[in-house]
Amino acid sequence: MSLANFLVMRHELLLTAAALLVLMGEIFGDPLKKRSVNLLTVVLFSAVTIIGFLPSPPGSLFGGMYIATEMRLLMKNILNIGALLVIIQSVSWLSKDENSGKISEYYILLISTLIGMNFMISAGHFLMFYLGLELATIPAAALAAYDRYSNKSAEAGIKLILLSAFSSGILLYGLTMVYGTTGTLYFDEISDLLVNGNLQVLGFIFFFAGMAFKISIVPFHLWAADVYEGAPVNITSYLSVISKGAALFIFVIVLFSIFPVIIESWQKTIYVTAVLTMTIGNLFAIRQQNLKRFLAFSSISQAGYILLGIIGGNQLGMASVVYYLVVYIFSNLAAFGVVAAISNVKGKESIEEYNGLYQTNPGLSLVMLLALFSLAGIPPFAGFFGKFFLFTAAAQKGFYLLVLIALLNTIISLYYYLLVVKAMFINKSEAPIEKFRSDFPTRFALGICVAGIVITGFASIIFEVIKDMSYGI
Amino acid sequence: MTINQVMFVLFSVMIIVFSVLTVTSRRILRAAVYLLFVLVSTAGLYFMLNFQFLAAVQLTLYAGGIVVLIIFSILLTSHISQKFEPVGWKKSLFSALAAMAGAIITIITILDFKFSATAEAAREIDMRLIGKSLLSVEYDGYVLPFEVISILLIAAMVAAIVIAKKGGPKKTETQTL
Amino acid sequence: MNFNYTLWILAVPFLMFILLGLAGHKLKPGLSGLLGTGGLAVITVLSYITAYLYFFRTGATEGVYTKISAFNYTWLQLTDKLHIDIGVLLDPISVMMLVVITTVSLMVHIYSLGYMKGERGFERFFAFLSLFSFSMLGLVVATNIFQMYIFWELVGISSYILIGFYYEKPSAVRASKKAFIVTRFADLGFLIGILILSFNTRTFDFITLTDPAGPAITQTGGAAFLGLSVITWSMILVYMGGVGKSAMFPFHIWLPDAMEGPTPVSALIHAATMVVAGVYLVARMFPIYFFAAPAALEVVAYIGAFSSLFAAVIACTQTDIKRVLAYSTMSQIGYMMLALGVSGYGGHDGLGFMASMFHLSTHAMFKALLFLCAGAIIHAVHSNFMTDMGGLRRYLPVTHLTFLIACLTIAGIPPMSGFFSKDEILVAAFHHSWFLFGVEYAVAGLTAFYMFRLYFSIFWGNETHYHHTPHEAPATMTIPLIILAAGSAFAGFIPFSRLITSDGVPFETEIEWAVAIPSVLIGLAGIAVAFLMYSRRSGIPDRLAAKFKYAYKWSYNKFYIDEIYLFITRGIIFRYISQPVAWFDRHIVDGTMNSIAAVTQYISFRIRRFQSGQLQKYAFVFVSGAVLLIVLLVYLWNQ
Amino acid sequence: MNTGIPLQYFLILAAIMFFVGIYGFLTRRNLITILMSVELILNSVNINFLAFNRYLFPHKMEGLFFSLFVIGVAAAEAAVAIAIIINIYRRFATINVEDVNEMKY
Amino acid sequence: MDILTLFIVIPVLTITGLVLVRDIRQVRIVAAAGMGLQLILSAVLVYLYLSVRHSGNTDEMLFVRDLVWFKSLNIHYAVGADGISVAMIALTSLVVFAGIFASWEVDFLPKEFFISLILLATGVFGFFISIDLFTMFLFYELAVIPMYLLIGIWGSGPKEYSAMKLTLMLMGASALLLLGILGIYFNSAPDGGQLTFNIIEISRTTIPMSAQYLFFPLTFIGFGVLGALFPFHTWSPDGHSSAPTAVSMLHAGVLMKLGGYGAFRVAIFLMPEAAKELSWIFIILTSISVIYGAFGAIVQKDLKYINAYSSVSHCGLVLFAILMMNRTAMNGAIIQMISHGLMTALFFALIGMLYGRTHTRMINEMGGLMKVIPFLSVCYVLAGLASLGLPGLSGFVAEVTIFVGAFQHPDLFHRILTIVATTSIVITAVYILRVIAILLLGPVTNEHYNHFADAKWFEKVSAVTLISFVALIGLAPYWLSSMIGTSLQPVLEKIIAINPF
Repeated sequence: MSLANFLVMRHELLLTAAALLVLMGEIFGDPLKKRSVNLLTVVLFSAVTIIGFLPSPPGSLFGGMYIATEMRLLMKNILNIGALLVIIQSVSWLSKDENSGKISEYYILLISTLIGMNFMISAGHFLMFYLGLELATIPAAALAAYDRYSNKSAEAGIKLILLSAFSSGILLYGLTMVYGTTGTLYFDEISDLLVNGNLQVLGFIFFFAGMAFKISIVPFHLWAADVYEGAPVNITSYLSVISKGAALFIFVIVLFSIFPVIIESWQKTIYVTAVLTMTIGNLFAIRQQNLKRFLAFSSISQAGYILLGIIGGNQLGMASVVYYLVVYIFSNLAAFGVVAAISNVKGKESIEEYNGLYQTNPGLSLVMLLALFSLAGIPPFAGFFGKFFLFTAAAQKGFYLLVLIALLNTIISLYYYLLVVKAMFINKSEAPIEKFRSDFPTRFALGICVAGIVITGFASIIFEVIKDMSYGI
Repeated sequence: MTINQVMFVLFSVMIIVFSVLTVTSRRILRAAVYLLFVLVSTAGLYFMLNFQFLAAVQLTLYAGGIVVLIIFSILLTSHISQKFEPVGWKKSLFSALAAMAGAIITIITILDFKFSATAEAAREIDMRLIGKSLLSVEYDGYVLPFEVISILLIAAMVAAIVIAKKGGPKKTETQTL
Repeated sequence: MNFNYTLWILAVPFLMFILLGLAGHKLKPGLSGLLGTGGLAVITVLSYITAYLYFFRTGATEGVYTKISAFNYTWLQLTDKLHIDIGVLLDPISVMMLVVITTVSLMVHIYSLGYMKGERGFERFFAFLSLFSFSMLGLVVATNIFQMYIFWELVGISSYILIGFYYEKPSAVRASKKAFIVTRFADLGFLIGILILSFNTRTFDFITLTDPAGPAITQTGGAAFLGLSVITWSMILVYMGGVGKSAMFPFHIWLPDAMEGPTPVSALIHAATMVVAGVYLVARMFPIYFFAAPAALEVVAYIGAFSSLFAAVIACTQTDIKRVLAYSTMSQIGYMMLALGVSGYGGHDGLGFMASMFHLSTHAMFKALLFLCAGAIIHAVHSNFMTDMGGLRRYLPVTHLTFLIACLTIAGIPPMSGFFSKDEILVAAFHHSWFLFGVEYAVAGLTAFYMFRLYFSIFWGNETHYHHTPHEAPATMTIPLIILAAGSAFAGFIPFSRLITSDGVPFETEIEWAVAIPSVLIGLAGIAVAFLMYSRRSGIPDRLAAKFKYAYKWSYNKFYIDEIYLFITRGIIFRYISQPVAWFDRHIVDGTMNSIAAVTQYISFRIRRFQSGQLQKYAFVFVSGAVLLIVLLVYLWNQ
Repeated sequence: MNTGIPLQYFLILAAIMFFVGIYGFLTRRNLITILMSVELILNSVNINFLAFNRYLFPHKMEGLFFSLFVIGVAAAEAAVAIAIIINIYRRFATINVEDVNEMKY
Repeated sequence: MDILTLFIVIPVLTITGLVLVRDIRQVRIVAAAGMGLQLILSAVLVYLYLSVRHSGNTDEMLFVRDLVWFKSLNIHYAVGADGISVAMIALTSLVVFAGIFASWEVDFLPKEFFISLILLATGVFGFFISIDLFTMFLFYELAVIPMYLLIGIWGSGPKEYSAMKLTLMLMGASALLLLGILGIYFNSAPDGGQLTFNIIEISRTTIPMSAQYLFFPLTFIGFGVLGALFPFHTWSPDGHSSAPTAVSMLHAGVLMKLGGYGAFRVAIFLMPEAAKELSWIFIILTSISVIYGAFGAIVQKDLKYINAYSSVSHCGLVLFAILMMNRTAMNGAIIQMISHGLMTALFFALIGMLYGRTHTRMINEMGGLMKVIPFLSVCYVLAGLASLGLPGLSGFVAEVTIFVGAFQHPDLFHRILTIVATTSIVITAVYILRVIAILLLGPVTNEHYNHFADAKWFEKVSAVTLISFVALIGLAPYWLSSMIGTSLQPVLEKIIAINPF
């Protein structure tokens, strides 16, 4: 394998290497110094992330089974950053006694899901796509069930694994139809051979349902809330941000590069589901008391907004989706980071328990405030820019009514985000969460998130770079 | 009626009957055995379609591996003699409606479609070709998926272990890997 | 001739207001009073100089008094053609008004130095008087209708502040509020009138507007509404402002209540100057009324006539001396309005116009005098009610004398000035309409009656027991009385028709004996009746009151106009408009917004069972969703 | 080869099997039987792939390989799922799916 | 750096300073210094503007700075000012400056309070200087959001409800607005060419009528909600009554003006054709606002509610005048915005000061305050007089300009509605005098009142600043009117092009 090939595939290779190194460390390392695995992983992963940004030529390997374009490399890099943040945020949680026995397993699983996502993004063939998808899901189920002593965690695990198996079965059935009508599973060939027939549309919808499950689009979203609530906070943030982001990336790639022929069909599909997703997600979020569940529904509705970027099928939409995901990663990870920090130290996860938080923990409250405002799309935070571009992309194709629905939904979402803000800043509490100082990794990760929330919007260069890359998928 | 047709009818009837039995049987172990029958019948279909290798894989991996795994887990978690309560009529009715609606629409759509075969010559599939393709990095070569599924299997192993493993500081001596 | 200095006539009182308003409480009260009075003295002198220069030096070109725009500054440019200017327009009536206002105002200032001595807020009082003088002078010298409106509002607010000067007294507060709101309502008509007028004529400027060849008069076209032309309507609306300010029926209700203010204020604002602004307004726009809106002029005449009669009737039964004077004011202003209404244009035809202005000046003198006298009496007796008075002529000799002169003047007894001015009015009415003449003739009698009713009950009649002996007011108060009495007595000999006419061309008048003699006779008759009834405490008034029980009661209660207003404001506007609006806002408009939120919450509650926690239900929704999408896209929405 | 059996027969067979699997997934109470229903679904997918490969596109082996990998993935999935099911059994003392609903609404 | 950008930089620096300082005294000083500097800067801006114009520069916008921000969407950071924005900026500086002093004694989380307040101001300043729709919208939302915290944390009464309602309704408005802006953007180059957010560039083209019919109402209602357009005004009474003093001041004084300004600058300027066709609907609505708000104010008992309804009425007049679409009426609308901004800020400042002493805002629980706190009472009377349109104070200038302008409309329907709107001056007088009579005049109703201290120095600074400008505009309106008038030229040219009358 030449250096050029290595560079093209460096994300997957490096991640695999990192996973193996951690595995080696687990096997051969000093059993008493298990916590040093944390440091090892963070260092390794940072290296991977940085190397990921090295410039490299786009290319196609394995006879077209593996494709790397600038856009896809960028997507991987974005995921790497997000995963790195999750890893850093996990450190303090993993350092707790009940988890110290299986730290490296956690990392191995997390990295393997990331490998799966990377392969999925670089897929040039549906087989690679499928394998990546499964690789991204199966270990994730184990991660969701990571907390062995929690009923909820186990429940989350079983719900995730069974439903994802179910959904990938349906997705596969749809793929067989695509295969049967085109005779190939290579992406670049399918798009030439596909015609707008009923069976293709049917196949597409089965495929869509499977993808929608991963992205948690209504009505395929019902697992998300339970799994997010049950899983440990860091896993939840990983699932709701990185997994979902990766699924969205590949979704965009597949829609734009494979199914342009049936664009009318998938536009209608997305229209319907986007409206449902935003609305249902928001309506459920209103009533939530558990912050994890709350953020789960919030991220469901966020997925609805992202669909607005996809629906136009235009380059601007592509760019806006990727850009929004960058924003979304920072914002949601900041929110989850705060929830995790408090949950790990105080074990409190409900909104009521956050009453008066600002009085005791102003720093965390402010981070949460920024994160929520960014998610709600309030300027000058990045979420505003992200949403604006998504809506612009949809409006460019004339979907004004959809944009209006989305905008009205942002009001509902603002309402429940403000409920949390209200709890932290306005409500008084007899027994607020006591003042505490979170450890360095948490603060570091939150710092990066805040910087991301603030800078990503103003620095137009980020959007422009994404926009420039979104020519070729 | 050719032998092929007879075989097909036989296998398909077996598949359908045992599939239905698998999902309706009220004794769990019987359901597992019915599943085994379905898988074996399917392997028969694969033979009919000239995919001997895959039929073999089906028999060993599926019938031999997964079903055994399932049966073990049944033994771990259930009493053999236990009989399920019947499914609530509402649940089964709606599920059946959904499934039947889906099936009807799918079948109609399939029958509606004019499939067109490729004009290229068929390739004779033998084990060597499969092996070659599996290790090929060229077009229609599957070495990359092969590598990925190996990662997947390792990850699945680790995953299973994580779930089974007890955490906590005291358990550090029980190295499982 | 350069009249630029007339700017100072406006500037001095304004500056004085600013000075006293901002720094007054830091000065000694006496100093503030002197400053205010001194400032006013300066502008009085300036006004007299102006009058002298205008009438006798430069004003008349070829025997006609022209309008001189002494000063004009564009204050606000509205459209290309419409702009609000602030300036000074000198013509006979404005110059006359300058003289009248400054004279009366100066007298009131001097009087107040004594009357208000020791009151809390002495400096504030003088500040407000300065503000009023400024506003009133600005009003009369207005070069355009909008300037007039501006100062019109300013006199309104000065009046509001001064009526409510004793702001701790609830009745004063109520009265001031009422005065402002009633006049404000009338001013709404004024404003709308201005809007319509300016829309049709594209100008605010008086010189252009009143030019008989100008747009207002020549372009009388425009859509008709209820049979009257647009200009007529606009002039009626403008007149509505005048009705309000001049307390004509039906907007007169504020004036009696306004007597809650300090008496000098009543003298200055609610007798001599501000209340005649309506008359001045009509006089100012007279050519338009006459040429373009004769119907509006009829309205002026009839409202004037009715008001004068109405007020005179009420005045006969009131017991509060200031209220009697207030109704008398209303009645006299009715005269002036009537005179304008019956007037023609140009030369002798414009007799009514001249008479109106004449009566305006004489009325200013004698009514101010009456009020100031009343002030002196109240000062001495500490009561407003004539039932508490009687036989005061011995204690208050100067007041008594001056009051008598004033009463004779208002009753139109020669050679007092009131005789001349009222006579001209009756003559003008006589030539216009028998009916109106008849009304005014009756009013003349009533006037004499109620004034002498007042006079006799205060100064004659049975002596009431006083808590402490009433004593004559100090010189600061009596000197103005004497000066004004002199003015009232002799102003009638001013040859008014040579100075002030409807078109600026002087003419000669003579007393028409056919009218004068009966009018004097009825005046004397009124006095005689009053003498019989009130010179001694006799039972006649009570017997009459008992005999005409309902008439008396209606008159005493001012024909229940106040109650009607109260019903409209409280009962209709408050209860049937405002409260429903507030309710509607809270419950319907706001309720809609809230119910949107509530419905959202409710839906959110209802749909929660989709998230049942049951894995298989999730899968069911999943499958159904997929199947529905297929049905939708493949079979329904595909065409 | 296979003369007399149209492609559609295989497809219909697979479709029936697929939806029987779905029906099973929706109705079975026991988590393990639900897993078995998933296996049915995957099997039907394999039949489809192989039938298409054989009938329409015999010049390549995509269907074959896809089925192969699906079987592999199914095994991995089953392994993890069973591990979790056993964990569920330990925590809830049942593997009845209807009892595993601590989280809802 | 150009002078307009300084208007954003200074608040941001002030916020930074506030973050750094520790104790409450420093917080106050930094806030006051920053906003004082801002006030001076706006004076400089007015001077510069007038001198540049005087030297014959007739560009539509002066001090233009145009930096490409998001190149691919042609989003720019574009600022510029004409007479209208200069006037609005000056107004904002004044109100913010007065607001700082009015909230001098905030003691609960003062630092956060001033930071939020100045953040709000930043949004407003940014809005007024923007000539790019995107930045304009950005600043608009930036101005709305701190309101939630300001009302929610430092407010009184049902503050959480009010804050939520206000925020959601205004964000709802911004949703319509965003749709409108996007619609304008995608129709900004009907003949092909580069799409743009730049207002000036868009104004040179004609947006297709079909698009205008759709996006004019959206934009107008979007801004109209902020301008308290009936029936979308209900956030205003609750919001104002719950907000702390300075926030009410800023909100009624400045933030509501964003509505009028935006409706003028975006809805009418860019889509005059649709505005002309559809204006009758909105003119009816605004006429209702004017009368309805005034009637609503009559029966209220809470001082802030009275003022809030009064604001509905006055701001309704702004939108009403804008829709008349002629120079004079629009000029009046702008003056009315400034005038109302100043006097309503004054009102709220005074209400806050009264509340600080009496601890109630119910008028029937107070009485006779004139005797005990004459300074504040006189200020209140002045504010009231300005509100009821007394000549010599700013309200008169604005209303007269509006009425005269609106009455120049060639259409009888519009003129009749003008007359309807005119009646508000009487109703205004009724409720203003009612309040003054009950609240200030009459005998002192409560013995405790005799111990009240009159205004403290910072209260005086706050009130006198505002009053002096109310009087300045009222006495010498010409310069302001002409400054605004010349800036209306571009709009009028567009209007005249479609409607020569």
